[in-house]
Formats: sequence, structure tokens, C-alpha cells
Amino acid sequence: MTIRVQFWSYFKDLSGCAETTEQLPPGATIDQLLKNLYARFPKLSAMQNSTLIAVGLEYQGRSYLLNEGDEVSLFPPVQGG
Amino acid sequence: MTIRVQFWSYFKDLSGCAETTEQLPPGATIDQLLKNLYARFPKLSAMQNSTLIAVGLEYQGRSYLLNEGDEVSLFPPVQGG
Amino acid sequence: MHRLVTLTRDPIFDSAYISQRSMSATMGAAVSFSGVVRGHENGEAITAIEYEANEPMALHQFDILLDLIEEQWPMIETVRIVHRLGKVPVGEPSLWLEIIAPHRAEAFASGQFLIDEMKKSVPIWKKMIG
Amino acid sequence: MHRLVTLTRDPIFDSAYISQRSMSATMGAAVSFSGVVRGHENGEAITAIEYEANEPMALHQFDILLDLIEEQWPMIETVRIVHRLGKVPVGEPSLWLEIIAPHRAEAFASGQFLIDEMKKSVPIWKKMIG
Repeated sequence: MTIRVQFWSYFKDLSGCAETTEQLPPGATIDQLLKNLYARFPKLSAMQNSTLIAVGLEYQGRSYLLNEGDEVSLFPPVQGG
Repeated sequence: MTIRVQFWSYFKDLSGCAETTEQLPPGATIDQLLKNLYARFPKLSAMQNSTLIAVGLEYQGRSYLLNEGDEVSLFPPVQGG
Repeated sequence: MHRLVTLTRDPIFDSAYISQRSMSATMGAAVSFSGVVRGHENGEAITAIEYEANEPMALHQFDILLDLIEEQWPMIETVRIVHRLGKVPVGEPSLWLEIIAPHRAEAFASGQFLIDEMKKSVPIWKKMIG
Repeated sequence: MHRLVTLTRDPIFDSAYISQRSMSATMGAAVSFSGVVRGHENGEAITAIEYEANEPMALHQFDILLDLIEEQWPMIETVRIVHRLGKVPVGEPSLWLEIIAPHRAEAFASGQFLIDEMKKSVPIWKKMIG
């Protein structure tokens, strides 16, 4: 399945792009997606412990089961206000 | 000595006046002033436990020693805002 | 700390007060509060509240509270307080205040402190108008 | 509860928002907060902060927080939130919010809750402009 990934804030600088796609087998989790992304974008992996993950408009954890068409957002801690 | 007394809020209704004066011997306290006032204005004495007392612009307690020229304010709990 | 304490018989236009606000570049938070007369008081319908103050004493007691605020939150830049006196119709503010501080925590905390304390010590009284 | 959440690239004129306020006769308190860009951030002088948002998600996450507020303080009548995006110069508000409630305690508490929580969950980020 194809998963679209968007990067936000300085994660765009770390990955060098605003968005990308990943091919994953059915039943893959966010954890597997992250492993693939960290292989492609090593600078992102340094931020592992402060990475927030959303699918669509909702926050999700690493064990979330991805579905075809999911749009994943990865970003650093938020800083509004 | 002559002490001027002002009543505020519904204490004016209880006493029937906005201000009065009391003659007191030198060394008199607010407590003595109140006794005299309660004799003249019995309705005020019902409010004894919720009477606030100021001399000039400052709150004072019942044992405050009055001085010639002091202006005393008596009023119920405040309710601003 | 800048202090502006006003007792007035005129309506309070809080948007006008806010448009006059000035903050220096080290200040990051402005909290303002409007206390508005409600249509019921203790279960009874009212049309207005009439506020009476011992004005010189009220100004002095506000000043004492502002001293306490300055001591407890020395970084606060400005506190403005406006209390309306006389008849205030339902729906109109009787009290407006604003705190300008470096951070929101001290602005919120000092604003609540100021209102809580003024309701104990500032000689202003109300009378319900049916 | 009325909810108005706005993400805008235009300057925030809080006095204009306040002059548009409407409160029903059971509401006695309006608390408003302006968060203003300061001239220093982490000890470094800056001229502006550039705000970026994941806009649809930010609006949704604000809505989740407003659900929580509605649950915890069911008497609140209105919450308005305006967050500016793009470059916000020092001295200008990046955030404005207002809570209208029957009493001041719930207006202050929910306002603080809203700001604390949005800083954890609403996807908005800043970049200092030197």
C-alpha cells in the first residue's frame, strides 16, 4: 500500500522535503513506516524521541495499523501561542 | 473629643443618616464608640458581627485608640466587581 | 509598575481601553477581565445594580492591593482597573481590569488575586435595582 | 457553547474582537488573553516569529480541546480563539482568546486550561526571525 507522509516545521529541513510516499506491505504499522523513513532520512532519526505522529487529523501511536490512503504527518513538539 | 462617623451602603438605612458625630473621652477606643452608636442606633447593633470599620482610609480593629479629628467609617462587607 | 485606577460613573468601553494599551518588548501577555451585570441576582430578576463607593478609601485600598501584586509578581509592567459607580444596567460591565506581564502565568494569577482581594477589601457596595 | 476558531495571516486587532462581543444576560464574566511576540526568545534578540500550522489538524485539535472545556465547564457560553500565522512582528499578538462564562472562576480556569493544552496538542510551530 502507498502511504503519503508530510513533514512539518524543521522536520522539512531534516528530511529535505515537505512530503514523500512510502510503499508498505498490508498490515504495516507506523513503527515500520518510521523505520523505512529513518533509513531514507537519517537526520530525522535523531529526533525519534520528540517526534509527534498524526494520521489525518488525529494523533496516533507507533503501533497504529496503517491503511491504504492514510496520510501521515510527522512533526516536532508543537509551539503555538 | 469629637469623632465624626460615616455610614455606608445599607448602614445608612439602618442608622437613618449618612453621618453623625460622637463625643468621647480622651483615650476612647473604637469599641467604646460602637457601644455609644449602638445605643443611639439599635438596628446597627444587629450587624455587629459583619461590620467593617475604617479610620480615614485604613481598616482598624475595635481596640484602635481614637484621636481627636478621626473620621470613622462603618459599613457592611464590601461587594465590588 | 504602571497603575491606573479609575472610578467612573460613565459606561466602561473595554475595547477603547484595549486599543489604548501599550506594552514594552519584554512583555508577552495581556489578560483582561470584564465583570458584567447579570439579569438575576440571588434568583431574583434585576434590571441594574447601583454601585456606591467610599471613593478615597477605595482608591487607597486598590493601591494596597497593587503594592501586594508588585511584591509578589515584580515583573508585571502595568495594571489597569476601572470600576463603574452609580447605576449599571444588566449587560454592561461594572469592572474592567487588565494585567500586562512577561508571561501568561503571572498575568492570570495576579488578575485572579486582584479580583478576589478587591471583593474583600475595597469599599464598594451594590444595591439591586428590580 | 459558541465556538469561533480562526487561523489568520492578518494582524489581530483584539479591540475589534472585543467590540463585537455578545453576551446573554446570564453571563457575568469575560476573560480575554493576548499573547504578544516578545523581543527576545531564549536570550536572543528577534524581530518576529514566523508561525506555521497544519491548518486542518490545528482546527480539529482546537475542537477537541473545546469539547473538553464544554464537558468540564458546561456553563460557558462562548469561546473565541484567533491564532495568527506567518510572520508576526515583535509587539503584535500571535494569539487572542476570550471566554464568556457566568462567573469569573470558570472563565479564568478554562482560559488557562485552553492555553496550556493548545501548547501541547495544536500543531502550530514557530521559527524565530533574527
